[in-house]
Amino acid sequence: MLESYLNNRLKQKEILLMTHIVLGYPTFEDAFKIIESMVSAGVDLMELQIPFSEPIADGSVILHANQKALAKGATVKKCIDFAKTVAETFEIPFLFMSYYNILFKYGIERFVDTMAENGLQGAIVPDLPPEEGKDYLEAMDKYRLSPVFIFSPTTSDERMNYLGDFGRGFIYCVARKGVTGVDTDFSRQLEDYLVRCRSATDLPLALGFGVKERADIDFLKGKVDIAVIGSETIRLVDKEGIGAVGGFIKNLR
Amino acid sequence: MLESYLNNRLKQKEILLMTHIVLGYPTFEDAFKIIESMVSAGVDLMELQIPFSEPIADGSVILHANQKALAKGATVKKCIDFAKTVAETFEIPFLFMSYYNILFKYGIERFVDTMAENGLQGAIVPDLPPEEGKDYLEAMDKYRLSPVFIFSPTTSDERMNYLGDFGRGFIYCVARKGVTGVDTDFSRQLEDYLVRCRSATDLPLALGFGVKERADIDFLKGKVDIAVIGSETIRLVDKEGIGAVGGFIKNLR
Amino acid sequence: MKDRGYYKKFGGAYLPEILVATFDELVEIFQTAKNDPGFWEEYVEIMSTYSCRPTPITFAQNLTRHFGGARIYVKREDLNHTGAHKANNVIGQGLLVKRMGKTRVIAETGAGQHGVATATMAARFGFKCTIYMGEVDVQRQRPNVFWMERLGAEVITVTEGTRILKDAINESFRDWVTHMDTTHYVLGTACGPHPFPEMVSYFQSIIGQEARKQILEQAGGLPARVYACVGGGSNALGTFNAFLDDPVDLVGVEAGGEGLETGRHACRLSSKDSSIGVAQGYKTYFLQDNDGQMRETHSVAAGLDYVGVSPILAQYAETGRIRFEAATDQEVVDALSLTIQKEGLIPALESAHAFAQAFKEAPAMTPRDIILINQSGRGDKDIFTIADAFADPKWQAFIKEKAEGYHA
Amino acid sequence: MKDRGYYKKFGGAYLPEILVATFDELVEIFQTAKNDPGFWEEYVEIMSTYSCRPTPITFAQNLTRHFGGARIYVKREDLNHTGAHKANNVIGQGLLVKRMGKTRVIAETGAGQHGVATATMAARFGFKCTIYMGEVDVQRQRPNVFWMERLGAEVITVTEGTRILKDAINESFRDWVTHMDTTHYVLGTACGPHPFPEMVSYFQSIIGQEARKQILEQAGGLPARVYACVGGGSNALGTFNAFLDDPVDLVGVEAGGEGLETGRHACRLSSKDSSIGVAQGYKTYFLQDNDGQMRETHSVAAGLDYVGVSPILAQYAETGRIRFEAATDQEVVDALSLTIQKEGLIPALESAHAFAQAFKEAPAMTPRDIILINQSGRGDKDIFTIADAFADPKWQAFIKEKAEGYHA
Ligand SMILES: Cc1ncc(COP(=O)(O)O)c(C=O)c1O
Ligand SMILES: Cc1ncc(COP(=O)(O)O)c(C=O)c1O
Repeated sequence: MLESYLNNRLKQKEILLMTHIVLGYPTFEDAFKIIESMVSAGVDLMELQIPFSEPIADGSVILHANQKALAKGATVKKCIDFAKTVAETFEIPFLFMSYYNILFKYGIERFVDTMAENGLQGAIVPDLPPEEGKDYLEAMDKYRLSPVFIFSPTTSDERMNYLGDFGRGFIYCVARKGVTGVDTDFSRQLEDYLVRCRSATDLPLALGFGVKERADIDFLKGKVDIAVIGSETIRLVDKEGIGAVGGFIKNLR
Repeated sequence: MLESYLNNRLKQKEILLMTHIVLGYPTFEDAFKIIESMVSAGVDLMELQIPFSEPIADGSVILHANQKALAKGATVKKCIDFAKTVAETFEIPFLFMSYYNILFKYGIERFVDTMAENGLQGAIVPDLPPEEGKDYLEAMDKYRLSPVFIFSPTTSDERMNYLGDFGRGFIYCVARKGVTGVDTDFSRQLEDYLVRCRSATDLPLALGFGVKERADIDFLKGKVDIAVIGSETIRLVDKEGIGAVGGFIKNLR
Repeated sequence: MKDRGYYKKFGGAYLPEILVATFDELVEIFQTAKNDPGFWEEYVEIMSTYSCRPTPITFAQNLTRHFGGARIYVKREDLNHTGAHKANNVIGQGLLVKRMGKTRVIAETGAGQHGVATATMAARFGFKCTIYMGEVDVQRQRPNVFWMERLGAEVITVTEGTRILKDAINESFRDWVTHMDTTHYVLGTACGPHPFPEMVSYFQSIIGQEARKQILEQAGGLPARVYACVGGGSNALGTFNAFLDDPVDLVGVEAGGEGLETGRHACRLSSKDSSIGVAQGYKTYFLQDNDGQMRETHSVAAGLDYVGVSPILAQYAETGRIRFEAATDQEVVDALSLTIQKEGLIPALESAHAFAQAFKEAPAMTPRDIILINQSGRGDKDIFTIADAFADPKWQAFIKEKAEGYHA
Repeated sequence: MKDRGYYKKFGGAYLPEILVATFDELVEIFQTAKNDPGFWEEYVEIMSTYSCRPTPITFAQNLTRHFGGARIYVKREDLNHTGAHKANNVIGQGLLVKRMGKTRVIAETGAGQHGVATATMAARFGFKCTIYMGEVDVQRQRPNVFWMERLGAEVITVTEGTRILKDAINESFRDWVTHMDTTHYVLGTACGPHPFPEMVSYFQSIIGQEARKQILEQAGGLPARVYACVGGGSNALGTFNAFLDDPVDLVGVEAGGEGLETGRHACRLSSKDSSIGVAQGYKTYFLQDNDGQMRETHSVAAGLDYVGVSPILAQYAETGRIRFEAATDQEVVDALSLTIQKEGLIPALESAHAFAQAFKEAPAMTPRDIILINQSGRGDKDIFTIADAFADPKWQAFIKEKAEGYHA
C-alpha cells in the first residue's frame, strides 16, 4: 500500500518528490515522455490529473492545461487507459487527481474499481471533503486504495484530526491560501503550520502549491516528507518543451 | 380707418385679397419687390410678419421663412423701418402680424405708437386672445389702430360675439384646424362655419389657411369679404422666384 | 376659462384661438377631477400599483460623513416606473385623457424621459402616441427613442429651430391645433399655458407630500433646505409645494452649463441673462435677446436645456420664497461621480444638479441640519452622455466594435 | 458545518479544504442572523428605504384582455433599486458581511445585473469590490460594466472556459480561496455550496411574502399559477417559497435558446439534456457530457445562460412540486415586445421567459383564474441585445455615427 511504500522510501531519502501532470497535455504522447523523464530523474510518485472543465481549485497554469487537454479531445476513458499503460510501465506509484464530478459521472465504485484494476494507488479529489465522500471512501477502502485528503492553513487542529482519520497514503498540505501556480513564501509561518499538520496525523505529509526550486525543497526537508511540484513543470513544458523536464527535476534535489 | 377702407373697397370688388409675407425673407430687398408686384397685381391689403423664433401657429413653410429671415439678421428694428418705407410707398393698408413676445419685449405702447407713426393700420397677434391683451387693446384704441382677432371652427358662437366686440378692421377666420400652409377642404362644412362667423359680427370677414387658387377664391365669394393668401406665395417664391408672384396673384381673381 | 392661471405677473394662457375651446375643456375636466376626492385616490392607487409609490427617502450616510455637515436625505423619484418623476405627471394626465374620452396623446421630450413616460402611459392606457423630440436630443438620448418606438409610439425628430426641447414643444402645439378633437397634449413640465403649470405641479406634488411625511418620521424633523433641479420646474414644484408654509429654505438648481460667464447655460432664474417674455403660451422669464427671440441654451442635461421656466417658479423667484442657483456641467459630473461611488445611487444628469448644489452648501451646515435632495430620475438613460463626459475608453472601444459588427 | 444543505439528493457543500473554515463561519453568521428577529427587520427596513420595497403587483389588464383567459398580475421586481431582484440578495449578504467584519466583496455576474447590484451594495456599505464577468457577457452587457466601474468596482473580464456565467463563478472562487480573510463572495443566485442556496432564497423570499399578501388583497384570491424565470433559481425560489403550501401551480421557465431540439439552450430541468453532477461546490442537474464536462449553454438572456441550477429547485423538480418549462429566444423576444406595447412594462430578457410561458398558458384558463408573473428585472440594461434582437436600423445607424465620432 501507498503509505508503506512511502515510509520505506523515506528511509532512503530525506525528502520525496511528487510531480503532477495533466493527462492529455500537451498531448498523451508528450505526457508519456514527460512521465518517463520524471521517473528517470528520480521522482518518487506522481499525480495524474484527469482534466475537468471547472477546476475551481486550480490556478491559471493548470486551468489552461485542463482546457487545452479537453479541447484536444482528452476523455475520461483515454485518461484511464493512459494511466493503465503508465502504471504498467513505471515502477513508482501513481495517483489520480481530479474533481469529484469526473468520479461521480463515471460511477464512483466503477471508477475506483477501474483505478485498482489499472494499478493506480490512490486519488486526490480537491472538492470532496470526507463529509460528502461516503461512497468514495467506502469504495476506496474496499479496493484498498488511498484517498488523499488535504490540509490547508485555515484548517483547524480539530479538523486536521478529523481529516487525518479519513486520509490514507499521505496528507496533502497546501502551503497557503489561493490556487495552484502562485508563489509561496517559504517562511516561519509556513513552518508553524507544518508543525500543526505533523502533530495532527501520523501519515506522511506532502507539501504543495508554489514549490518550484531547490531552495524550496531544502527548506522543506525535515518538515515534510514529500515535496510536490505542480504547475512549475507545466510552465516549463510550455516555455522550454518537454525535453527540459528531466534536467529540472534532477536539479531539485 | 381700416374698416371703412375695406367697406369702400368692397363696393367695387366682390372679394378682396390679402396677402402675407415674412419680413426679411428671402431678403428685405426681395420682400420689397414682392410687395411691389403684389400691389400692382391688385392686392387689397397685406400682412407683414415680423419673424419670431417660436411661431407656434405657423406651419413649416412660414416657420422656415421666419427662421431664415432671423438667421439672415432680420431684427425688429429693421422690420419696422422696412414697414415704414413700404407704408409710405404703397397705397394699400398694411398690418403687422407677429407673436405677442415681439410686441411685449418692444414695449406694447411703444410698439403701437411706432406702428401708428409708420403708417400701419393694424395688427394680427395670433397668440394674444383679448383676455391677455388689455394693454395692447388700450394702446391700439388710443392710436386708432385695428387689432384683428381670429375666429376658428372651434370657436363657439358666444365666444365669436366676445371676440367680435374687441376686433377692429376685420375678423380673420381660420378655415380649419391646424397650422398655416396645409390644404383646406373648401366644402359645405366650411360654408356652415362661415355662416356662423357672419352672424356673430358686423366686421368684414377674412378667410385664411389653405387658400391657394382661383377656385378657392371663387368658392369664397359671397361668403367672406377677404381671401387671405399666406403660405402659397412663399412656396411660390421658394420654387419659382419672386418674378412669379405678380402673375400668380393676377390669376387669382 | 375664468381663472387664467396667473402667479403674480407670470403665467396666463396665450393661446391661438383654435385651442381656446380645448383649453376650456381641459380646465374644466381638471377642476372637476381636482374637486372629486375619488380622483386623487384613483391617482395614488395607480401610482402605487403601476409605479412604486410612495418612493422612499434614503439617508445618504456616506455623503453625510464625507461632507461632515448637514444630514443628507434623498427622495428617490428614480425608483418610479420608467425611472423618473415624469411618471407622476403622465399617469395623472392619462387619467384626465380617459375622462375626456380622447384616444391619442402627444408629447414633447428633451431628455427622453418624458417621452418614454408618455409612451408608457399610452401603451398602458391604450392611447395612440406621438412624441416630438429635437434632433440634438435624439442624438443625446437614442436609447430612449428606441424604447419609445418599442412602446408603440411614433417618434418625430424635430429639425426646426435649435432642435431641442422648446422646438419639440412648438411642434407638439402644431400637431395639437390640428388634432385636438382626438388628441391631448401631455405637456411634460409645469410650463405652457394655464392649466398646465397648475396641473403638472398638482400631480407632481405627490413627491413633496410623501417626502415631508417621510422626513419627519425618519429624520425626526423638517429639513433646513430642500434641493431640486429646475428644467421646466415640475419636479421642483412637486417637491417644494409641501414645504411652502414651513420654515424651510427651498433651492431650485438650474443648468449652469459651461458657466454663467460664458453665456452657454440655461439659467432663467439664477442669471441676469433672462428677461420676462411670452412664448409657448405663457409669460415667464425666458433666455431671449432684446427683440424677444429665444436664445440657444446649453446643458449637459437635455432635460434642463430649456429657454423658459414655470411661471409658478418665476413668481417664487420674485417673492424670494425659493432661492435659485446654478450648477455647471463640470460640477454636475463631479457630483454624479461622487454620489455613485459613495452611495450607489445613479442620479440622472438633471437630478445631479440638485446634488451638486447641495454639496456646495452641506459642509457649512451642522449635523443638526437636515437637507433633502430630490433625485428626480435615474442616470441609466444617460449612459451615452455620461460615458462621454467621463471619456471612457472602454466604452468607446465597445461602441466601435459594435459599429463594425453593423457594417459587416 | 453540520447541516450540509441537502434537498433530497441535491445540494451539499463540495468545498476545497481551504474554504471549509470560511463556510463554517458563513453558516454560523447566517444562522445567527436568521434566528435574530431584529435581523429580518433591519433587512426589510433597508430594502424599503434604499430600494423600493414592497414592490407592487400590477394588474396587466391589457394582456388579460388580449389573451382572454386568466387574469394576469405582475410582481414588479424591476422597480427595485438597480433594476432587478438581485438587489434583495446583495443587500442581505451585505448585512452579513458587516456582521463578519469583512471589508471586500467579490461577485460573478452574467447579465451584469448582479454585478451592478453588488457594486452598488459595496459602494453603499463602503466595501471594496471586484466583479468577475465572462468575456461574452461583457460584450452583451457593456453598459453594466460601465456602471460597475463608475460605482468603484473593479471588473475583471474572464477569458477562461466558455467565458460566461459559470466561468465567472469559477474565477470568483479562485479569488475567494486567496482572500477569504477579508473577502466575502456574494454569490448571485441560489446555487453553489451550502449555505448559498438557502441563504440567497431566504433573502429573495421577500418577493413571495409580499406577493402573496398583495395578490390576496388586490385580486381577492390565490393565483392558480405563478411563473418565474430560472437562471440559477433565486427569483423563482424567492417568488415560489410563499406559495409552496398553497394549491398553486408553480412554473419555472428556463432558457429554451434556439430550441430544445437544437441542443443550443440552457434547460437543466425542462429538458432531457441534463444529468446530475457536482460542480461549483454543489450537486444538481447540470448540462454536461457523459464524462461530466460542462457543456456550452445558450440563451439570448445572459442571466439564464448557466449550466447548473439551484439544488432546491432540482428537489422540487423531482418531487413535482414545481413544473419546469422552456421558452425559446424567439418566443421571449415576442413576449417582450407584446408586454412593452400592451402594458408599458419592459421586462428584462430573463424575466420575459416567465411572460412567454404564461402567455402560452393563459388563453386556456378562465377569468376566474389568477396568474402571477414575476418580473425579475427591467430590460433597459438589455438595450444592446434587444436592439439587436429587433435588428433596429436606426439604432445601428446611431451606433455607427457614435463610433465615427470616437474615431475622430
Ligand atoms: C430626470 C429629470 N429630472 C428633471 C427634469 C427637468 O424637468 P422638470 O424641471 O420639469 O422637473 C427632467 C426632464 O426631462 C428629467 O428627465
Ligand atoms: C433580471 C434577471 N432575472 C433573472 C435572472 C436569473 O437569476 P435567478 O434565476 O437566480 O433569478 C437574472 C440573472 O442575472 C436577472 O438579471
